[in-house]
Amino acid sequence: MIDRKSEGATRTNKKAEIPKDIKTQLLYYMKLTREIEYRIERVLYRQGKIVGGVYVGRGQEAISVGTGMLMGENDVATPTHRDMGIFLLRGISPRRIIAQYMGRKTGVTKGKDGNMHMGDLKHNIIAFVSHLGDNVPVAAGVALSFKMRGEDRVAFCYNGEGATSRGDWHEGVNLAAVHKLPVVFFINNNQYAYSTPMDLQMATENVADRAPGYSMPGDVVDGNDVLAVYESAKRAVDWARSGKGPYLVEYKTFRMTGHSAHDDAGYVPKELFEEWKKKDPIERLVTQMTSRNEITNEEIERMDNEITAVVDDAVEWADKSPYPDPEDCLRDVYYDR
Amino acid sequence: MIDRKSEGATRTNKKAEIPKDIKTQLLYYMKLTREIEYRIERVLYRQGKIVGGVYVGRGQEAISVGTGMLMGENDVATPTHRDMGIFLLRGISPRRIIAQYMGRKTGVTKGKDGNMHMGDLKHNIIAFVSHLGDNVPVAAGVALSFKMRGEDRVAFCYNGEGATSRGDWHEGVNLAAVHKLPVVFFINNNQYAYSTPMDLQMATENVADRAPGYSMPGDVVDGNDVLAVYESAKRAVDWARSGKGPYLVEYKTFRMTGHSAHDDAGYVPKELFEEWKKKDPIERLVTQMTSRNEITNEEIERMDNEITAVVDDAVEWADKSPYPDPEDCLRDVYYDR
Amino acid sequence: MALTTYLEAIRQGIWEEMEKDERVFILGEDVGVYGGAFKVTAGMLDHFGPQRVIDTPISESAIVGAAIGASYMGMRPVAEMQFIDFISCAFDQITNVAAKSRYRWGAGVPIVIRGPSGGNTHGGPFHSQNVESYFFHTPGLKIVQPSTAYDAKGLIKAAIRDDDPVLYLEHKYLYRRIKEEIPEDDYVVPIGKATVRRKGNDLGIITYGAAVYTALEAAESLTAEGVETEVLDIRTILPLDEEAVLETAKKVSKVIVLHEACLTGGAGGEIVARIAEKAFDFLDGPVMRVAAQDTPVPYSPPLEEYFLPQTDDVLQAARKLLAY
Amino acid sequence: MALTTYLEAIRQGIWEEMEKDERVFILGEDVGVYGGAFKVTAGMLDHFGPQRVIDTPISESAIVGAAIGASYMGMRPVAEMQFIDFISCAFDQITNVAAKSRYRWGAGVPIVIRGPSGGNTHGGPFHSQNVESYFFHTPGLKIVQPSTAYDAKGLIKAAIRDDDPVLYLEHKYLYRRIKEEIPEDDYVVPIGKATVRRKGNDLGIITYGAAVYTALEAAESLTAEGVETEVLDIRTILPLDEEAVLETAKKVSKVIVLHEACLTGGAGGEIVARIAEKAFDFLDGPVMRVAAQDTPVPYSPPLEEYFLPQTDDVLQAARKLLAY
Ligand SMILES: Cc1ncc(C[n+]2csc(CCOP(=O)(O)OP(=O)(O)O)c2C)c(N)n1
Ligand SMILES: Cc1ncc(C[n+]2csc(CCOP(=O)(O)OP(=O)(O)O)c2C)c(N)n1
Ligand SMILES: [Mg+2]
Ligand SMILES: [Mg+2]
Repeated sequence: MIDRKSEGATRTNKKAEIPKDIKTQLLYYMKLTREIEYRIERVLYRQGKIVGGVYVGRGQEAISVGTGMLMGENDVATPTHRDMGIFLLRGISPRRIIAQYMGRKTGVTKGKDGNMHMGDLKHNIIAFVSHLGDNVPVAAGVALSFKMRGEDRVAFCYNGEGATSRGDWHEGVNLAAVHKLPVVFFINNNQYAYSTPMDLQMATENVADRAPGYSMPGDVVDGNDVLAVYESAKRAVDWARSGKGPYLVEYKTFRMTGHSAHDDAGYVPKELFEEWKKKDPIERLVTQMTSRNEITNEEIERMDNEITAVVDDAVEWADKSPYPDPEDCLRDVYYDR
Repeated sequence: MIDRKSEGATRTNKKAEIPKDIKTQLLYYMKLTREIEYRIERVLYRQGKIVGGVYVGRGQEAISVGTGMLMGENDVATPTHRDMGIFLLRGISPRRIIAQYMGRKTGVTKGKDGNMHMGDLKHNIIAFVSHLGDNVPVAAGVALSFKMRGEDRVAFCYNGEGATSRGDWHEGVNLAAVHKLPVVFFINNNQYAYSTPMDLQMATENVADRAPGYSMPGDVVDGNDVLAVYESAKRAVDWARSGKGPYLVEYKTFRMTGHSAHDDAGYVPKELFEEWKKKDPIERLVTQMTSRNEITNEEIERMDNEITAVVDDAVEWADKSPYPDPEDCLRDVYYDR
Repeated sequence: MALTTYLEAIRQGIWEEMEKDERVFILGEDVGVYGGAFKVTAGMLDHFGPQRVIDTPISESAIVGAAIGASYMGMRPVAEMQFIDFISCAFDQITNVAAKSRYRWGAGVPIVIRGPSGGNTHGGPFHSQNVESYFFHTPGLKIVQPSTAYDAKGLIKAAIRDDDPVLYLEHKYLYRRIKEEIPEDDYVVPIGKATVRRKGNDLGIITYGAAVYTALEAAESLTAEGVETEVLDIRTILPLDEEAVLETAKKVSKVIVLHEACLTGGAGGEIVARIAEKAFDFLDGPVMRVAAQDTPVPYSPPLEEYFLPQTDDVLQAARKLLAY
Repeated sequence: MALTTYLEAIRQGIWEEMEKDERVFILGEDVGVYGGAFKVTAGMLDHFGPQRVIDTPISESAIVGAAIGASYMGMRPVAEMQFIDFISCAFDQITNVAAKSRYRWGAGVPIVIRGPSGGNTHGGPFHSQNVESYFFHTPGLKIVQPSTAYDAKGLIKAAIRDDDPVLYLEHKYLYRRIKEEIPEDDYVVPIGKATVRRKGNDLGIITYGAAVYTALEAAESLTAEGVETEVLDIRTILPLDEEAVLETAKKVSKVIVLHEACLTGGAGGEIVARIAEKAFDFLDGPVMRVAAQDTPVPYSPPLEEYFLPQTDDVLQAARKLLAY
């Protein structure tokens, strides 16, 4: 579970170089992510206020937040179902997000789609479709347009390890590799795909072991260490931005919940939860920052309170928001119809 | 263009061990393959007697013949469009093959399908579908049934390098790797997929570079040296047969024609044809065998004459064969209908 | 006798066939330890072992392709799509490899592909689809969709024993809502045979799947108006039981075709076309269709309700038709 | 003015749009150096360069997926399927990603997917298909199939300018067989509009693609019997020009729906259903369908001939209908 392979692996010393304000932001967004997902999964869902299923990234917040922090204004993300941090970092408001989960007209997709299936081109986020792996050729196409137009932009493509078994994953990665497209493939390897463990998903130990098959660098990084995530993402994004082609970074992590809100994860050995609880990415950053006097307990408390307030407000706002009008069903099938 | 990687690479010394009668058979089937394809592409097609398109494996005969010789009675092949040798080795008669190309009722598929789209479960050959890569999950399923039933059988799965870009290729190989299925993936890398050269097809130098991404051995072998093909295939088939899982062997070769009979391959640099002509697999085996006194010119002549006779007979027989009855169109959509 | 749910009926059917025939096996995502996303294969891994209950990678195309390959070798695979929506990823293997195989070269493909389909559960655009119409144009394929627990069991058994590829479409809204007594002994419901769920002479509703209940509800409420409605559950969508369709049409002379899939390009068009051509002389009014809106399946409850064909929509069409 | 082939008309249309709009680009297998398997993109690599004429790996799903991604970023990709049959490999990206995108989250997908379709060239089961019916059940998608060189050019231009995903189905049998004078200046043929190819009052044939010629031939031969046949070329299969369909149906009262795709689940069922419901009072006989057999496309000439709907089949249906 440490950095490995290719350029700059095990540059743990570099962590010291991440400025304090970046760390503070990382902490803030990880906490905000956790709180929003907590509210959705453990409060609103249980109150019956969420429409449909719920998937969260508890314990994996370092990945979407640590990588998403690297997104420049014009970079584009294709997040998947455990990447709440991306939406928050890209400025999608908690209000619209909660409304999305509640199926309201004010949600990101106006009630047309639900939960993580949200996207907004104004925020450079492409909406996830359920079909895993489908976002890989799409991200390649996004990057293709950047390359064609000579733009200084990178596509951030997210997937779980299970999604890499899809044919579309292979086709999309290969296309990106052949045309040296500016896209980074971020893999959250939380070791399970629903109930399916790694060894029933692939024959290799790491997803990154596939990278050489596309002449592409592939790093394996501790996904519960947000600073390592940040640094590795920077390395990968710089590579892609400089025209060298795609890059794959695999983050080892663990899904600290069931697959979705209705799954008790009975198939996961209890010890694994205990083991990974100790590696909680938020706790780790807090410990590191406090031990370096980069943040005080007071500041943390203030942060927590702010987040609670933001999420309270979002829930309240969303709960008051109207549902779409039934006839909205017919809108937007085609342009201008 | 020499053996590389993994166990047993560069065992050229071993070639001496291939018995003379095997070599003679290899020569015979390569010559038969070439003659049948010559007749189809250069004679019958030009006479307008072939229905539809024609794809041949001229210059690549060593691959289907050298690997196909390793098929045991109960092994099963999923050949692709340049693997005529497999059909001949498996005992599909030249008569039925020519009739197939002529769209006759006596053809392997009774006129329902054409050219290389022939298969016959009695001969353990699964018919190719045009859609490249589709045969990979199918071959994995064949091997899965062998494993489930504890049978000593291996699936021989054939594809060109271009087909490996398909999602189904990835899905099928991955499934085989995860379940350690007895299947060998033989790749004819003739450096072009229609007009598309290797560097627009994949970012790696070899298809075999992808094998480690599935924890599977991957060899690169001179595909124009039938003895090297035979030996490498034996290594791979033994591996799969012994329960160690899938194996990939990539044969470097060259398509000594256009993609199909109507393509003049104007996009291929002329020098390449000249270069590869020198590596002709049939000439090479003849030279080797004659220099070792394993075959005489007389024997070769006799072989050639026999082949001419066999193919003459096949053409004549096929040409006299009836077309299917129009109403046969309605047969065999469902069982017993 | 105890009541058996629609879901349990499917499970029983598969289980019994696996007991009886060792060529039958299961493959799919999370069908093993987890017993499938909806628990249709619960307990099977323990009972039949990992050789016959195979958890696969997330590879729908390879799931179907591998099922085809195994079937060539004499096996009878039952492949699960975790949600039937994901069958789109296996579209090529199904329509090109499986469906055409017997025709092209005489090699039958006795596989079953099954999975939870249908809406009304707020699953949104990717967890609510009815996919039968996407596969309906595929000679060589069979498509069934049971509406009752009895049929669910009888049809899954028939599908497993069938020598051709069968899409078995379960409606997830019915999984636990439908319960009935079903025989304990072995039986099959023949593929290709429709059944009359309710007899009537004034009006006919031809339908299948969960929409059968919408039709029955409409029929019930029409009784109050003195209208006797026949409800024909076609059960098998491909090959269509044209005889039964025409029989109902000729008898009632006024027909509504109802399905949960969206209107345009739905299987309903084919049913109407058969009636319009072959029972034309018997018709006392236009053949009407009631179906979902021509949009993707929306997520939010008011939208989904508007999207799906409701009993009121059927009643409205019925009244229009009856007034004819 | 010189005669322009159907194929050349498509090529001109793409070429002109690429000249006019730098957002337009081409991707597909062998579209570059080779100019496409049928030479539809011949010369484009030289003229527009490898940045805008992109040879891809054999990855239909990625071709479409990448087109979608680029379109999100403001581009207007034209993706080629080498044979339209291979579109099955991209079925998921088309139906789930492209078609639902605007509806789900407001992001339009202005892409064109085009390729050679249709039979009558002894291409066998995988090089002869008509795939429109597989995609016809997909709200959000548009499907066009030109029958003339004029329409081929006008529709490809309209497709490229359209803000939604368009399947543009070329009939390869027409590529070099159809030639006509077409305007040199810029024009579009609007998507969604049918056109009457021949006027008549006694009988109507509603059709599209290569079957238009079968219909015209039948119509011609019916003249000898004093029957004036209207031939409606619907051109756009989705969204259907219902108005034009009903207009013809109401006018002639006797309608045949004809297509080259096989019968069951074909687009014809939908057309019949619309007529049967909305023009019922005007019909003087059943709406009949003539289509290919319900089998895969067979290879051998006598089989393929039997498989495809022939002029005689149309005449037979016409006589039956006229006798009504
Ligand atoms: C093509 C497809 N098949 C199946 C599913 C159902 N499904 C949803 S999430 C999931 C597991 C995903 O695992 P992974 O990619 O590792 O992501 P994780 O949930 O672990 O983050 C599955 C099988 C799907 N969404 N898409
Ligand atoms: C899915 C799919 N896409 C496109 C084609 C059209 N096609 C037929 S052969 C071919 C090139 C195949 O190249 P390769 O796999 O390298 O085999 P080779 O012909 O060189 O032996 C293409 C693109 C196809 N058959 N299937
Ligand atoms: Mg996972
Ligand atoms: Mg090749």
